[in-house]
This record gives sequence, C-alpha cells and structure tokens, in this order.
Amino acid sequence: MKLYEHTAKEIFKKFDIPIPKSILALDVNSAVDAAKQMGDAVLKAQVLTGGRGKAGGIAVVKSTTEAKQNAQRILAMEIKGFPVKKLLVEEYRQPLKEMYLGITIDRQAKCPVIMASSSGGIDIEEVARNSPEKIMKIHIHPLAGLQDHQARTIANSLDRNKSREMIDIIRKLYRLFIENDCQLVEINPLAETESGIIALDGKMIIDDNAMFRHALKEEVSDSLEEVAKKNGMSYVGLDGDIGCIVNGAGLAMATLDMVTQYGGRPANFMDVRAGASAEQVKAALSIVSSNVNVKAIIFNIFGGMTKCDEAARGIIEKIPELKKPLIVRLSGTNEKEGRAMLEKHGIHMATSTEEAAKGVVELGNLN
Amino acid sequence: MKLYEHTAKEIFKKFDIPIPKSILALDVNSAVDAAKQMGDAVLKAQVLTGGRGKAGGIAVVKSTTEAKQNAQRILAMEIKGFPVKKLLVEEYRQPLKEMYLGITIDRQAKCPVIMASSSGGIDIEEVARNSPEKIMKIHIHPLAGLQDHQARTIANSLDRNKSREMIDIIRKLYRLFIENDCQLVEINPLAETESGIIALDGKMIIDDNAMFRHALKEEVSDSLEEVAKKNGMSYVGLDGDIGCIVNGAGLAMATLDMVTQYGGRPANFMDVRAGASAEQVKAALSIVSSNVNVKAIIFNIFGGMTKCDEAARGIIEKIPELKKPLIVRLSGTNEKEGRAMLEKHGIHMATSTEEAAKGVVELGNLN
Amino acid sequence: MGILINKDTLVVVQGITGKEGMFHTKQMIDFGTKIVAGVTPGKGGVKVQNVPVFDSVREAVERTGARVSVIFVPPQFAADAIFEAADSGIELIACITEGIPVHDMMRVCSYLKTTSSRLLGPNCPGITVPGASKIGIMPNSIHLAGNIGVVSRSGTLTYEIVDMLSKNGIGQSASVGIGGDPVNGTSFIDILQMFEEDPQTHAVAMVGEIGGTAEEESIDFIKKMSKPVITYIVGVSAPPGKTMGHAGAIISMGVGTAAGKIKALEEAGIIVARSPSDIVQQIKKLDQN
Amino acid sequence: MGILINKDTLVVVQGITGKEGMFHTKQMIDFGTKIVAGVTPGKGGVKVQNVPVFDSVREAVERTGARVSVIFVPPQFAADAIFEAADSGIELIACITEGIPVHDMMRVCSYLKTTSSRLLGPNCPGITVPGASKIGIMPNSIHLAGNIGVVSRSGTLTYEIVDMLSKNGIGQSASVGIGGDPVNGTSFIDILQMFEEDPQTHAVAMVGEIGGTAEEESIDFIKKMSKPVITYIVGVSAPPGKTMGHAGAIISMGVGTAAGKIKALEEAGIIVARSPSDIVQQIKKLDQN
Repeated sequence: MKLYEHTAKEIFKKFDIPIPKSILALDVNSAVDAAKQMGDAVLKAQVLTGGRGKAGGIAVVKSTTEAKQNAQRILAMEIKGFPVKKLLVEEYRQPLKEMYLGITIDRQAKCPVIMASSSGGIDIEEVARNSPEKIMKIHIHPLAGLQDHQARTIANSLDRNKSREMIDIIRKLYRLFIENDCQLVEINPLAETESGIIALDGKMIIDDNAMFRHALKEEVSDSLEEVAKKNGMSYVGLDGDIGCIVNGAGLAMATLDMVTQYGGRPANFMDVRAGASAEQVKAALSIVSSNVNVKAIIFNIFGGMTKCDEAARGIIEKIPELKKPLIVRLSGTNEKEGRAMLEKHGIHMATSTEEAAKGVVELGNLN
Repeated sequence: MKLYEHTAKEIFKKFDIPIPKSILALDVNSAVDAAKQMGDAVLKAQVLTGGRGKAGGIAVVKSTTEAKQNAQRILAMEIKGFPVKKLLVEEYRQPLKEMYLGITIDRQAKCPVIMASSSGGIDIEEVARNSPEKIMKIHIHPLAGLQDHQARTIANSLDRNKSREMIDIIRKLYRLFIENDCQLVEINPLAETESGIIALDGKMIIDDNAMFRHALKEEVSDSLEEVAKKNGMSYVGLDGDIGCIVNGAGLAMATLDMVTQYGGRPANFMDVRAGASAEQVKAALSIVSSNVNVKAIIFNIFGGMTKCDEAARGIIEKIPELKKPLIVRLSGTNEKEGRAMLEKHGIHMATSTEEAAKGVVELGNLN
Repeated sequence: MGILINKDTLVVVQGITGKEGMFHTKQMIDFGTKIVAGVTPGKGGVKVQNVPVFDSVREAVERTGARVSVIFVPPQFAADAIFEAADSGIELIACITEGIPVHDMMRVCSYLKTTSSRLLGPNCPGITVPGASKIGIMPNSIHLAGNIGVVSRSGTLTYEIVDMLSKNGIGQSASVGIGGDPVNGTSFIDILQMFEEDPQTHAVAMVGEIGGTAEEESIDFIKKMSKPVITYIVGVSAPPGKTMGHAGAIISMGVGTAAGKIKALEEAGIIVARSPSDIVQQIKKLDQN
Repeated sequence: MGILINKDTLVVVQGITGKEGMFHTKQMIDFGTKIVAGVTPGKGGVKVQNVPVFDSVREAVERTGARVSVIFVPPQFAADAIFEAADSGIELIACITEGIPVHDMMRVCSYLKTTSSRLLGPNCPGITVPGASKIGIMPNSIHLAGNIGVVSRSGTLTYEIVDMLSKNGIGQSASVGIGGDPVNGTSFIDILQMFEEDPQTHAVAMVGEIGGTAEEESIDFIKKMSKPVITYIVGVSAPPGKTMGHAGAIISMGVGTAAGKIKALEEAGIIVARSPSDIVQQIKKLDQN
C-alpha cells in the first residue's frame, strides 16, 4: 500500500525523524488559514504518484493572496490521472543542500538495501542512470540488522560534518522500515537547512501482505482496483476491450499476451488468486463487466487450489445478469464436474488458454 | 551482577510477567505491617545466595504473631555467610504444580538456551542429575531470536493445557533476558495456582560487562570484592595468608597454584587486569594488605598491555605505608625500566612466577 | 529418477487440518505420495485422511522419519512453520502459502542459509515427479512421465504448459514451481543445475515472467548447460509496473520487463517460445535434430 | 611458516588513535609486523606512527590491501568493530579488547558464521609467529623461533610460558591466545588443527584453565593428532566458582573444574604438566625420545 506524503510524515514523526511543521487541508479556505500560521509556506498536492513537482503540484507562497491562488489552482488539478483532493501546507524551509536517503528490498540479495546520495532532489533518477557511483548502496543482513559501522558509512557519504545527526536519522529510518513492513521508504530531499537536517518529502510503500500486523487504514476509494483488493483479488485497469478473469498471475499474464497475439486488446488484468470461491468468481465477473468498454470476457481457470466446480457455480449464478459474451476455459481440479455444469447452461467453452484467447477476440469483434 | 529476588521481580513486573503482590521490608515492624496487608503471607530472606529455603530463610505466616516471630528470626539470620538485611513479604499463593523455567548462555553452542521442566521446585538440580530427560533444553539462534514454534514446544512440555498462557510468559522472559543482558534468568518455581500461572521466585544475573547500557544500581557494599570492582579489578577472598596481586586471570590462577604447590595458602585471588595504572596498583596493594590475615604479598606482573614501569611507580608510592613483606616479579613491557626503579628501593625481586611463589611462601613463614 | 523427491520420499503436511491442507493431502495420497504425518499445533492425536497428526514437526519427524514437508498454514504463521521445519531437520520444505510478508521471507531465507534445509516457494505449486511423487498442489491429471524438466515462477501457468506437453505426448522428468514472490528460497539456477545433473532429463522448459532479474541471472548458467533449455516469458502485454518510487528505479534501472528479458535471452542464443503451444513446437524440433 | 600470519601479512589496526592502539602499533612495527593502516571513525586523514588512518575498515582495505585486523577499540564499540572488519573482507580479526558483553559476542559469532572471516579472541593477546609477524600485545622480547606451537586461553600466562620456553632454548612456531571470554571466535581445536598441518610445528603446548569445557572438547582431536601435545591447566587451587544459580549447574553439571579437566586429559593418555617449568621439562623429554 502506497501512503500519502502526509501519512508517511506522520509516521516519520512517530519515529522522531525531523519534518517541517505542517497542516493537512481539504479545501482552499483551510489551506489559506494553515498557510497564514506558517509564514512562508509550501502547498503540496497529495497524490499517490510521483512527478507532482514537475506537474506544478507544489508551490511556495509568501502571502495570503498567493496561498489562495495556488490552493485553488492545485486543488483543481489532476496529476497523472489522480485528482488532487488534499493539500499539505508546510512551513517553508530553505534547503542549503538536497540529499537522498531511501531503503527498499533487494530481491536478488534477499535483504534490505539502504541507498544514499549527497546529490538528492528531483533529478535523483538521472543521477542513478548517469553517475551511479554517486549513489551509495549498503545491504543489511535481515537477522543482524543495521550495524553502527554501516550507518556511519552512509552518514559519512552524505555529509561527514553532520555524521552524528545523520547516523541518528538513518537508524530511525531503518527501524521505521522494519517495524512498518515497508517495501520502500524514501526521503527525497533529505535537506540540510540552517536549523538542521530535515525530511522535506516522504514516501512509503507498505507490504500489502503484512497489513494484518499494522493498524493503518487505507484511503477510501471505489476504484475497481480497490474493490478487487477487498475481495482478495488483484485488478489492474487497461485501455482495451477484452475483459480478462484468470486464476494466478502468471497464467493471467499469459492470457493477456495471447489475447494480444490474436489481435485483441485486454481491458484489464485480473487474478482471482488461488482457491477462489463462487462468491469471489461472481465478484470478479461484476468488476470486469462493470467497465463499459468491455465487449467480451475470457474466463480462464486452471485449477490447483481453485476448484473448477466452485468456479462454475459462481459463473452460473452470475450468468442471468451478465450482459457481455463470455468464453470459459476450465482445467485442473474438479474439471469434469465444472465443465459438465457449464455445458448444461450452453456457455462457450475452450480447452486451452490459446483457444479461449482466440475465441474471446472473435466474440469481441462480433460485438 | 546478581540481583536480589525483589529487584528481579521488579524487572519481571516491568515485562508483565505475573508475580505475587509483595512489599520489601527492612525491619520487623514494617515486615509485620506488610504481612497484615497480605492475609496469608510469605516472608523471604533477601540474600544473594541459593538454599535459603532449606536454611530456614522462608516462612509462611498466618497471623501477626507468626509474622513478628518469623521476621525477627529471619532478620537475625546469616545464610552461607550473607547476613539477612531485607525481607520480601509476599501474599501467599498455594502452588498446585511447581515448574521450572530458566534461560542462560550455552558457552559451547554460543547461544542462549531455554530450559524448562514440569518438575520444578527446590529439587531441580537433582532432577537434572537423575532424570535429565525431564528437562527440555531449546537453543535460540542469537540473531533470529526466539521463534514461535520454540516457545510453543517449551510451553507444551510444561503444560499443554495452559499453552497460550505459558507461551506468553516464555516470550516475555526471553525478551527480558535479551534486553537486560542476562547471563541467567530463572523462575523456580513457576507455579500453577488457582488464579493462573505465576513466578513465585525470580533469579537474575546480569553481565557485568554490559552494565554500561543498563541503569541498574548495585547494592552498596564495602566488601573488598566491591572495592576492587570499583577500581576495575577483580578480587576473591580466600582463607589463606599469602596476599596475591597478578595481572591476568590465567597468570593469577597459575600464581595461586604455585603458592599452593610450595606449601603456602593464598589469602586471595586478585587480577589487576590488563593495562593497570600506578593508581590501580596502589589500590590493589591497599585492598590485599587490608586483610589482617595476610603475612606476605606476591606481586606478579607479566606486562603486555600492563607496563612494568607504571606498576613499579605504584609500588614505590605505596611502599612507605605497606606493613607486610612483598616480593615482586616484573617481566614484559618496559621490564628493564620497572626493575631498575624497584631495585633502587631494595624490594625483593624474582624473575619467574615459580621463583616469586617460592619466595613469598618463605617470607610468609618468617613473618 | 527425477529431482528432489522420489517414490520413497516421506512427507509431512504442515497445516493438515485446514481446508486446503486436507484437500491436497488427499490429492497427494491419490497421486501416490507417501504422506506419513500431519502437523497442526494443538491438534496432535487426531487423524486426517488416515494420516496421524502431531503437535510439532519435530515429533512428526521423530515418529515417522519424514524428510520433506509441505506447508499450507495461513500466511501470518507460515514463516514460523518454515523455521520449525528447518529446525526439525526437514531437508526440503515446499511452502504453498501465498501472501507471506516479504520481511518475514527475508528473515527466513537468511536463517535457512545457516541450516541444511532447502525451501521451495513460498507461493508456489510445489514439485511433481510423474509416476513417483507429488509435493504440492499441481492437478494430478496433467502429468506424464518423460524427459522434459519444467521449471516456472508461476503456478497455474505451469499447469497449462505441463498439460499441453502431456497432451502432445511429451512427458516430464519433473515439474517445479519456484514461486512468484519477490523473495523466495530456490532459484531457477538451483533447479536448472539439478536438471543438468539428472540423467532422466533431456531438455528443460523454463517459464519466467516480468519483474526481478531471475531470468537474466540464469543466462550464464544456461549457456554452460549441456542440455537444451526452451524459455517462455509472460507479461509482454503487461502495462509498465506500478512505480515503486525512485528506489525501485535505482535498483532495477529499467530491468524486469518482458521485452528486456526476451532480448537478453535471445542475444545469449537461448530459445524463447512465444506461447505454450510454441514450447511444444520447440521441443518437438529438438527431437528432430 | 607458522600459522595464520606470516612476514608478508598486511595489518590494519582498529582503534589506532587510542592509547593502547598507539602503543601496541609501535610495538608491532618494532617486531617487524607490516602495519599498513589504522582506523578510527572521524579521524581519517591523520597518521599514527607514520601509519595512515582511515574512517572505515573498507577504505583501509581498499587503499592498502590489509587482510588482517587487530582491534583495540573500547568494549562498547568492539562488537561493531568486528562486524565492520568482517563486512570489509578481513580474513583474520584479532580482538584484544577485554570486557565485551557476552550477548554482543553471541551475535558476533553467529554473524561470523555467515562470512569467511576468522575471529581470534576477544580478550586475547593475539598471535605471534617469531621472526615473521606479531598481531596483538604479546611482549616483543619473549619469543624465539622454533618448533613448538603454543595455544592458550590466557594472556599473561602465555607470556610466562613462552618466556620460559625461550629462556630454555625452546623456540616457538607460533604462540596463540584464543582469549578467556566465555563466548569467543576460535577454539583450541581450530588452532590444534593448524598446528597439526603446519610442518614447522613439532609439538604443541596447550594451556587451559577452569570454566567451560573447551579443554575436554579438544581431547578427541588431540588423540587423533600425529604430534605430541603437552597440556597445562591452571586453577587447581581456585575456590569453587561463584554459583550461577540452578541453570549453571544444569548446564555444566559439575564440569569445568581443574581437577575434572586434568582427570579427563590424563585418562585420555594426554600429558598434563604441573607448572610452567614442568612444560619445559616435558618438552625436553619429548626431544630425548
């Protein structure tokens, strides 16, 4: 789960990582009030995507007029498809130097990796591409944890003269990373200011699999992604017209690839996961068919944990209200039972992913 | 550092390990007052040694008269050389079953080991000797820490029906062991009572080397052991008459062995540790000579970290007030300088431990 | 023959009393797998599918001699189940459970290095050696004994491919799912090495997907192998992954796309099939050569 | 020859700017040891005894090629210094520091198993190979090159014995202190193994003391050795150790006394000397045979 900057910073605060004074505003008036309290202030669009600075989602304001104008402007924006609904109003802190500090997981090394660069700021990805030697990477042993000498090495690479202050922040950030089951935590820029080192931005992604041990509440959202997630499934919207429902991420990707190979354009990726129930199958059909662009649906199950008869039951219960043509492929666990049930209802059937993909593209073209 | 039962139990309480209600009493009157508040109460002598139960240092009291009599009796006791100065007055909890739970360090395996037995109580050492299969030992990986399945296995071995309650105590005790740098923590008996599982006794030994990260205060004591410890040295009183001052525990033991081989009886073990200063040497001489039994002193240094001239300086400064005959052996770092300084003052010198040991026994016999 | 398991392998099922555990225990027994014990803490003493259930893996191992474990316990307890299996001397641990926190898996993998246990998965379908034994959840009906080693990061896609191979008369020496999680126990290279050393295996089908660099890392090993390897990468039509912030970009620097993987494999002279049926075609071509 | 180090060994001193670090750096240089770098965080750039000081061991290793480190840092920072040395690719870490918390040492030893670094100590005098190199704090003057390997748990007692050997014309192939702490890096057996394999070593003097079971554990190995081992155990006259509560008794069950160790060694047919000068006599006897 990606956190908004303001949520990430609340967590930073809990871990005693220095952040600027700030107030979250949901409308122009409260943004202006907040800005007044700060003196020079920064208004920052709260969206779950990067690049908001370059898109104009951040403004330094020095007067009430400026605050009002900019709050109005930013709250009317949409950044990479995300409408701006919240503004974080922060006191303005002049950065003397912008550094980068992040922790993520190195899949290959199977451990956390801390990354730091004294050349932080919005161009960090360019630094990574063009001058990788300017980014220090330190791998952390998952059982031994962050060692003092590692924190010291990172701190020295950022600013040898502020080593003690830096070590303190690095230790706290690592503890935050571990205790919150982070996939990523990032401070960019980590700024040196006249009154000390401070986290001017904050990014956190928490492992969805670990949400059971954290009290974080997700933002309310009625996107299809969220509805799928709540039903224990995974959905990613795409811009085609073939609705896809598959069990297993690998088979789902293969199915999308096949649909594409046969000239179709997938409307979505959907993995109903292992062991889907009839209820989940019904929910999946509802979600996928609610996309108005969808012309036909491919339903592709190779059952291991998932039982074909259970899936068939879900499909049959949903059929009456389903307005879109459907082709179903059922193989694996309880395949015979499932196929027999569907055949009774005269549903299009296929025996392989490739056959089903070919079939759904044809159905889509007819529609 | 060994902790008194009442200190250990205060720490148990911090870690939320169930203990009986209790009040510490320093005199008979407050012990009686405390016992009144408890209803049936147990008076327990607070001494830093085992076997107080068998010595009569524990009494269950059911009336004020009994409380008074027993408080008077126990506060007048001396157990294995330790005078009883404090009483722990606890509410009496009838144990339905006495179990054993302890954590210590397995030197050979280089890791913590949890030990548990459903046959706890005062005879646990006998159980260990005669029925070792009744004691479960689980080794804990120092970096991975206590795993749930390990806690579960121990809990089941103690009482499968109270598994959940037991797992909770085991986890807390392990955390206590780690966070307090324990060499030992022990609950014996860990008792099943009508109102749940409870630690009726508590023993803790904290690693002296780790005291710098703990706020524990040691009991005030003016024993020679304590005075030596405060001076960064290690002293153990013995019942002979040859005072021994040596640098290094191994050489100190060898020196005592030699003194014994030549027919002498060491009055003490003293290790002035590596790199002793002149001040420490003076303190060592004061401590050892303050034992009235001492007839002669052997001072044996083989300098590595310790410098012989520094040791000589300490000896020379102390000589005027030293009433006991002394034989000195100085070898190793800055040996020539040290020997030259002492020779000027006409001090008995030896060139090896064996020569010095032989010499000090002769000096002792003359005195 | 085959790899990792054989018909005499004695297996303990961790989480045997759960719905999935029970169902797949029966499936495995039907396949011919020697399931000798189950474990569910607190349920020691009962029987499931006529298999004795113990409170702990240690007890199960001591009483039955099981050397392989398959884990069906829920994700919040799965890491502990792996620790328990390793601490009890289990040699091969197949963890089927999906959804284990990645921080747990980092600790588990780090710990396993200090033991002699191998972990397959998590979030994997297990391993099947046709005609011998099946550990995990692959459907019983799809397998056919033969000489192709199948190794895949995916679950259901593996079934699809194995099924298609079998229907085309191409048998498998073993089919292995290494699991789709970012941090897992056994790598492509580990399994490729075993197939290389297994006399029954004549060629290998390796099924990869977008994300990570597991496929790229295998290239050097594949080039050194004496046996042909047919690869297949899914996710060609996938949208660019959700951004993981700068850190993801710094770490991966654009690797992880299907196009990138296919390019790297082909540049190394490794065959890349374009669909499950193309895998079949490519293997048939091998036989003609 | 000798073990672990030789005249070409390049050494970094961790904690070189402290009082002990400075003093013993000079002593080691005087002995002939190739001290190529020092490390004290925050003091990188200065020189001590003409040796360049770096902020980190990694930097020292990269700039000087040091492969052995000797640690003089205070006990509260020593565990981190060992981690740092291991993480920087140091092959042999001699930790002189006394007073490191035992919990730190358990973590250190557990971590070192995952690396290729060997730890000598802590709380040890280091190792000296006469005529070649000295790592640690043994006095320079006491050594004489020869064919006796000396290994000991003690510091100053080692000096006493080495000194006595030298004064009696008995040279040493190497003298090693493994340290007196309950949890340490290198065992008697590790060093005995090296002496067994070292052609220069003809016999070994092993000096043990009360506490623990390190001496008993070596017995089986000593019996298999082709070279004679003279042992010496101190603490015969020591009072019974301070009781460690029941747990200590359960763990040790009365082992750890000098009498017990001597009995075990002698029953295994191993020579036990009664004093330092008896070690000399026993070695002289070997030569006569």
